Amino acid sequence: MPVSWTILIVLALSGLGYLATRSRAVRLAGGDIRKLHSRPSYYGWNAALLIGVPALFVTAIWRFLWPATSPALISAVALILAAAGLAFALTRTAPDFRARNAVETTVKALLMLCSSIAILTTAGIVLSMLFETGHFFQQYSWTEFFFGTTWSPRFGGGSDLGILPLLWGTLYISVIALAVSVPIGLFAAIYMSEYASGRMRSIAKPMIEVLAGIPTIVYGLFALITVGPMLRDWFAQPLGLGSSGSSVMTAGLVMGIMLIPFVSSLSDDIINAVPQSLRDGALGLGSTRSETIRKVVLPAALPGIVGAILLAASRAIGETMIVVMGAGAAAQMGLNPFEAMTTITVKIVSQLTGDTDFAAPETLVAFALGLTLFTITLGLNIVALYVVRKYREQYE
Amino acid sequence: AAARDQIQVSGSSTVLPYATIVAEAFGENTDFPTPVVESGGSSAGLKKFCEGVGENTIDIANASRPIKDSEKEACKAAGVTEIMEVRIGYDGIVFASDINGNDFAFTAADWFNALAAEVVQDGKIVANPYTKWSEIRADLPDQEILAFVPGTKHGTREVFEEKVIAAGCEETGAAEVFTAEKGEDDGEAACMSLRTDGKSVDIDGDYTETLARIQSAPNGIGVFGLSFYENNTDKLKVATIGGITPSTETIAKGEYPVSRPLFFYVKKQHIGTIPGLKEYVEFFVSDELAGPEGPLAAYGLVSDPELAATQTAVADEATIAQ
Amino acid sequence: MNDMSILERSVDQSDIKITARDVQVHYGDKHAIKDVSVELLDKTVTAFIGPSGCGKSTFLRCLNRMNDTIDICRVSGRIALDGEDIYDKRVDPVQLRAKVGMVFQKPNPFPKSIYDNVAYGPRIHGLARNRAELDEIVEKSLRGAALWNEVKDRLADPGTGLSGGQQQRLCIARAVATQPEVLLMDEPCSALDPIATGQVEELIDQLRSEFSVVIVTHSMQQAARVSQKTAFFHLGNLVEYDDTDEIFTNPRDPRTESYISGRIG
Amino acid sequence: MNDMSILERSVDQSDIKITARDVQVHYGDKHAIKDVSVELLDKTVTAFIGPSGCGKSTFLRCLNRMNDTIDICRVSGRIALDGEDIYDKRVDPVQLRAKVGMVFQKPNPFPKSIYDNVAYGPRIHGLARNRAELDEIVEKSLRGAALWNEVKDRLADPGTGLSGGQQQRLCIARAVATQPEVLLMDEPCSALDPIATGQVEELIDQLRSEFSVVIVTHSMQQAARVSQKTAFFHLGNLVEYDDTDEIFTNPRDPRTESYISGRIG
Amino acid sequence: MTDATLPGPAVPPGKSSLLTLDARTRKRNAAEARFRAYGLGAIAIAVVMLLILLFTIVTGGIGAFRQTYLEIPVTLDAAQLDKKGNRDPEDIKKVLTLTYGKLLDQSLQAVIAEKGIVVADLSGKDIKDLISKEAAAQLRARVLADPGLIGQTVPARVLVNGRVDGYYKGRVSMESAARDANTSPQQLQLADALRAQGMLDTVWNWSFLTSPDASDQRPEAAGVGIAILGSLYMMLVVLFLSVPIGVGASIYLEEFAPKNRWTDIIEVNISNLAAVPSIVFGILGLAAFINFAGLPQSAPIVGGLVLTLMTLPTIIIATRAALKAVPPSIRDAALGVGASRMQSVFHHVLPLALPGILTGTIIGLAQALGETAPLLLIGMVAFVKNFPAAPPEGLFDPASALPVQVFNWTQRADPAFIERASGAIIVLLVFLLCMNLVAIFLRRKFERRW
Ligand SMILES: Nc1ncnc2c1ncn2[C@@H]1O[C@H](COP(=O)(O)OP(=O)(O)OP(=O)(O)O)[C@@H](O)[C@H]1O
Ligand SMILES: Nc1ncnc2c1ncn2[C@@H]1O[C@H](COP(=O)(O)OP(=O)(O)OP(=O)(O)O)[C@@H](O)[C@H]1O
Ligand SMILES: [Mg+2]
Ligand SMILES: [Mg+2]
Repeated sequence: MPVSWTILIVLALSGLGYLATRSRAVRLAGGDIRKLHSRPSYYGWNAALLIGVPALFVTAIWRFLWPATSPALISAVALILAAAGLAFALTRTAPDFRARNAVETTVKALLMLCSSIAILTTAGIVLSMLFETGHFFQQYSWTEFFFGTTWSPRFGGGSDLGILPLLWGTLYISVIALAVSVPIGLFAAIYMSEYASGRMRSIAKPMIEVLAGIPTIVYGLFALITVGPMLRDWFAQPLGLGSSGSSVMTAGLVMGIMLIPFVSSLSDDIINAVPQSLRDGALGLGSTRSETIRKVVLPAALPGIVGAILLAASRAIGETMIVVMGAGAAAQMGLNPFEAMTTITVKIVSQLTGDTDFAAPETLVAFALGLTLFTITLGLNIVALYVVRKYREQYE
Repeated sequence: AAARDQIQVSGSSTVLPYATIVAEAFGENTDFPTPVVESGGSSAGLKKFCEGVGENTIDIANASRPIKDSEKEACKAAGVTEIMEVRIGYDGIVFASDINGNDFAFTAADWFNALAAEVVQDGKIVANPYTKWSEIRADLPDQEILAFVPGTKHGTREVFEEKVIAAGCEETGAAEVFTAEKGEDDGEAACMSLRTDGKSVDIDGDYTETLARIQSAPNGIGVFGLSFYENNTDKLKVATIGGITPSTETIAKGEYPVSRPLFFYVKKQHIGTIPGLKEYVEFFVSDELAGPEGPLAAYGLVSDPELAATQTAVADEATIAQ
Repeated sequence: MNDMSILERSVDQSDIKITARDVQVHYGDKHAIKDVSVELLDKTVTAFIGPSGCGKSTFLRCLNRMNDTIDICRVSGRIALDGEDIYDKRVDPVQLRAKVGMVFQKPNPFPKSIYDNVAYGPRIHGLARNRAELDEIVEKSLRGAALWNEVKDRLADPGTGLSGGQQQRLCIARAVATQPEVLLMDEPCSALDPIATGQVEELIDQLRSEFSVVIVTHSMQQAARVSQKTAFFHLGNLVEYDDTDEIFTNPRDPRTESYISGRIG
Repeated sequence: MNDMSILERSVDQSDIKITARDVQVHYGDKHAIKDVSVELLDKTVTAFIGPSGCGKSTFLRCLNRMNDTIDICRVSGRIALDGEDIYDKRVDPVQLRAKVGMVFQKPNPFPKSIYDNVAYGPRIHGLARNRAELDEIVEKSLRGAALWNEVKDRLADPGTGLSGGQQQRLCIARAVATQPEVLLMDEPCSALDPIATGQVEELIDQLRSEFSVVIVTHSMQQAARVSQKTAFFHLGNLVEYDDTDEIFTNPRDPRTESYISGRIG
Repeated sequence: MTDATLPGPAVPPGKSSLLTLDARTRKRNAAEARFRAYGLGAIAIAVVMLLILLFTIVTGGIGAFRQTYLEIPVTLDAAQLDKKGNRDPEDIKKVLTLTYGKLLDQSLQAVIAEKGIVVADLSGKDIKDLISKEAAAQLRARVLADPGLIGQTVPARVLVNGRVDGYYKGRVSMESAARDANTSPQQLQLADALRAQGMLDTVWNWSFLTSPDASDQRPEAAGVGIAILGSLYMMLVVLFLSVPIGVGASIYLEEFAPKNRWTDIIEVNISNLAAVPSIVFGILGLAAFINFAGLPQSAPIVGGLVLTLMTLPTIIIATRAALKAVPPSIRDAALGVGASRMQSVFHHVLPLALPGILTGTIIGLAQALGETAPLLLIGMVAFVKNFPAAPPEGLFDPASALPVQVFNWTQRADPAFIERASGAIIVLLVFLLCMNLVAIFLRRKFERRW
């Protein structure tokens, strides 16, 4: 893989460039760095960036857009660019050169590039699904898709592919999962950041984070083997709510457990960052700790907490394994939480990994489901953004 | 990128175990690297297969059903013009319940009556009223009806619907009533629509999930692949259909009705480019592996009575019409 | 030291609001308050003076146990409010702080509206039966802190968007609104112009008729104007505690004298 | 208004460090600075006085573009440093702020060690060639801010663990250490005792020999003691700007007179 | 003109003792105690759940770390292995594992005869199947590496069949064996007899960590070696891409971007990306990296890139929240001494936001490490036998990953794979813990209040 070696060489070169320009700058200033416009390391960084950024950028773009090009050519061009960058950086190194500004402009551009990756990803996702979604709607009526209340794909065609039962299942399961994870996560975060000793916090926090790292298949099996039968035997059957081993409740509860660290760890950091002076202010007025937390600390930490909850909600919407094993695969719309239901995400996965004809609506519906889900969550996120804006309390 | 030197296989998870057994043996007994065998479903496998020709496309797609015409067209459009179809054998589909439970001897009609959304009683179409097996037929055990059937993503579901439910529909005479009442198309659909009151549970996962569900609900009856059952005879008790116990022999003889053929598709254009491709295909269908005494049969594959024809076709690199 | 001599002076017991005896405060290794004993009188304004860093704020924070919130801070000795040890296990610091209010040295308005800032205390202590009463408390407190005229049209704006001096007055209003028995004010007028200072001093004078007030100040003039008693701290020691007049006209300790005449810092 | 009259008085052009012309500042709807024009001289201490909330801090923050950081704040008009418009597109606010340093009204030490707090400016501006030089700058700055004796043994302790007045002096030391050409100080002595105040005033006086200093203060005495020029703000207007002596002995505007004699707030 | 009047008390502050709580305080204290109890309860629930899950994982998976081996002398019959007798490696290669299997079978029968082991109703199949099919492959590889062994009788340590292995781990019993088509009580008795002879033993199983996956017929030989490497490679890619990119994007959005509609769009976009089901990232990866950019199938580099895109939103959301939480006065302080915004961010804000960033990283990487669905579409949910090379080349070789191995194994028919899957989960968690340890340590170091 010569390209990867090229990358390593370019990185080494920019390291060398850093050292060379840095010492050159010091030398030019006659050893008195106060004569320089910027700190010597900025001259070094300037060189490092000039060498590394164009070369790596060109390599990456070229490799990505025209994969067939001979790697040797790419490497050659990259090395030439790197050398040119080094030469340019050396000539530009002079005491009155605004190295810091140059570096900061480049870094800012890089940071901007980083944030544009999110946009590119979105564009990529939409593009990679739009085409197939179009195919789907050529073969299947959009009214039946969006307003149909039956989901039953068949191999031979003639399937009912209404999204509503899936949407309902998605909402139902996510709401239960959040109803479990948000209170538990938030209270855990509050306890860790406001009440617990440093020792307890330093143990409890990483421990709870392990919950986020347990593969979802374990949760799925837990739901299937332990929680499902337990709910069935202890709640559903005694209450006369059916005898399904898999249910919305099972999946929601188990998923809720998985999501606890998403809420607790992120919120804990944010709550911890609220300045102590605000707590002092409230305590000084004679409020209890819990009043301080509820009335002062939490509102001040609200944007971060909402972010954490949104993240948890996002995971809930995107989860597959737990739903498959916990909630079953039956697409239906009902209110009984002890009945089996399923979610959009599960059906995306199962239609994509099933045995149906890949050009048939039964498979293509996965793309339409994906795009619809994407649009719905987009709407929810916009609402969330405005809500946070409205209630945000900026301290200091 | 350096030239790819290992074979890439993708597709059906039903074929996967056989493909891995062959790939492993192929890697051990030849100088070629062991092929990489992905799972992901027949659909995704064929889709990748039809993505085009070249090093970064796969060489073989496993499928638990024959390739469809629309897929062939897509293949052709992408330049995959020469496809070899290889049938490796049959997958038997069995009904099994908890080892400690009752014994079952089913007929297709029983299954139709147990799981159809609507059945015919006294010449009238009624919503399925049965809650116990014994209500359907007195010599079935007095046990709640609860069936774990493959979800609609599985190819097995299609076979189950066609060879069990639809056959049962005919057998009970319900098909006639349906077509008479609802017309040709809807009648056929009514034959195959399953009840949604929780007696019939779709399983989108795999057979291990079905097994786990049976273990947590011991009066359930699950639909399994023969090979899965054969590996779990200590936990499962298999039911007969029409008096026939499923086994590789009864299926191969055609006595046991519920089975389906398994295939893989080879991109002929890659033979010669990807080292070992042809050798792998030949190795796969050789008698030592795919024959009735081979490891595949030992694992549960119903070997193809017409294996010899397949071997010739492979040797000739015969392609299918597109 | 002659600290003990202060205590030897007999005071009418019923008038004593807070008694501190042998109070020591450590921040980790740093010994910030050294063996301070003092008796603060009811219905009296006491001024704490002393050079920056001598421990005034620290001692003040001991009086309503605000030091509990600093991990590394350890307090020993005995402090009693109305004769009851406030560091007793049974004492609820919340109830204590409701009685002993505090205005902090750095203004720390909540990131809420100006109204909510002031209404916070009355709300949690249930001092108002209805919205009208609450409005009244808020207005009175803001008037008392000489802020009403400036903010009456923007009560819904965030308290953090006020100027430094306004924030300081907001914090005073917030503390006054909870109607504590003792009000601890840590340099309440440091960011105020002379006029606002005058108004706040007037407020303090009014408060004195019912409550006791402790005020930390760097301004001798202010101490002389508002307080009846003055305590002079130096390097963590309480050097002298006496009637304000006495301290300013006739200090007993040479250090006090140097400080008020502007010679030691 | 008679603001223009101030500008009519001829000043030696070479002495002017900062010129502000028709500066307006809005916080959202709030009009905080109204049409202020002023010329601040080099090697001079200028005092800004005025009642709390009149816009002193706001105007001060315009002079080194610290208002850029407040989203809702809009500045218009022209402010020039050495004749160059500081709001020009080409001006790098960083370089500007390196030249025009600032001590904020609320002390805001970094949550780092005391040493690092002071060394931060010199480090980023490359003012020291080596550790010894840096140590020297730190010591000198802390001495200048009258803090050295109190912290010399605990330079590695966090700056946030200091008392209010110590934090204030730390921020002064931090600003001084960067050796700016203009130093803007927003109530630098509000939390300081008279002695420390005196030492800081001494520092200001020393700084004046090379730089220009703008100081916001509520203490008329302080303004009179340290400044050569005084500007009086009221409700967002610059009411009067003149020699300090002139302002205090012979104010032209009745509002100025009322304020310095303690009648309006 | 003064408006300073004292607020008249609505409730007169009657002098009450500090030691007795008034009714209102009691009520508030009760609320406080409840609140606190909720917090403690929440932590307790989370920890108990964790312990339950860990307990099930460990009890289910610990068996994977032990394995039963049989030690027997094997006669490498030259007549069968080298028919031509010329020791030509090419000819020896023609002998397939089948033949080696027979050799092993014969050797075992010889041993049984020699030791005089008698088990009633013992069938030839029971003997033949006692030894894992993997053994033949290993023996063949050994002979090919050293053809000189042909004709000798060499001691060999071979794996036994998964059921027999399960028998010694409690998974298989005599009763279940009686019903089991793949083993029999006789086979187990034979194993017991061999064990009594000291030839068969269950020992610590290193090869679980070092060997590649095995096919469905050889659960006893399956290992997570390639999966560990694949996960490691992918995590390297994710770590080196998602953390810098995520932090960079957050810094730009939070500190530099003008607050306008465009940044709002980006912001909403990012939180929306977090809600995209992971398999959709697989769709994207397949389209962008494999079909468009022509990167190879099943390669950790593609997996890493896809997981990077998937992890980014988590890291960005956490980082932004952490940056937002740093009080503006700290930025002001830095700007006031002439630091540039970049400097104020990198010198002051970022270190203070580090705990939050690390939390985002921990959670994001945990998610990435355990994710299977996107890998399905880019060919990493695969059976891979050949180890990938060292990076950077190895990044482009086919590999699997730990969660993939878990996913695959839980789908297999042979119950022995369930135990392996739990074992793989243990490995995965240990892997996660190692990865997080650094982050957790750093986070503790940088945590402070202000
Ligand atoms: N961030 C802000 N948002 C909205 N209004 C503000 C903000 N900062 C200041 N103001 C308002 O602008 C006016 C001028 O404030 P400024 O801080 O300049 O006053 P000041 O003269 O410094 O007062 P002080 O002596 O109390 O510090 C005040 O009325 C204040 O409420
Ligand atoms: N949180 C803390 N950690 C460590 N030391 C502290 C802390 N707070 C205060 N100190 C130290 O304790 C001593 C007394 O501080 P204190 O705040 O009581 O002074 P002060 O008299 O209020 O001074 P000022 O007038 O400057 O506010 C000082 O030397 C200070 O540095
Ligand atoms: Mg203080
Ligand atoms: Mg101000």
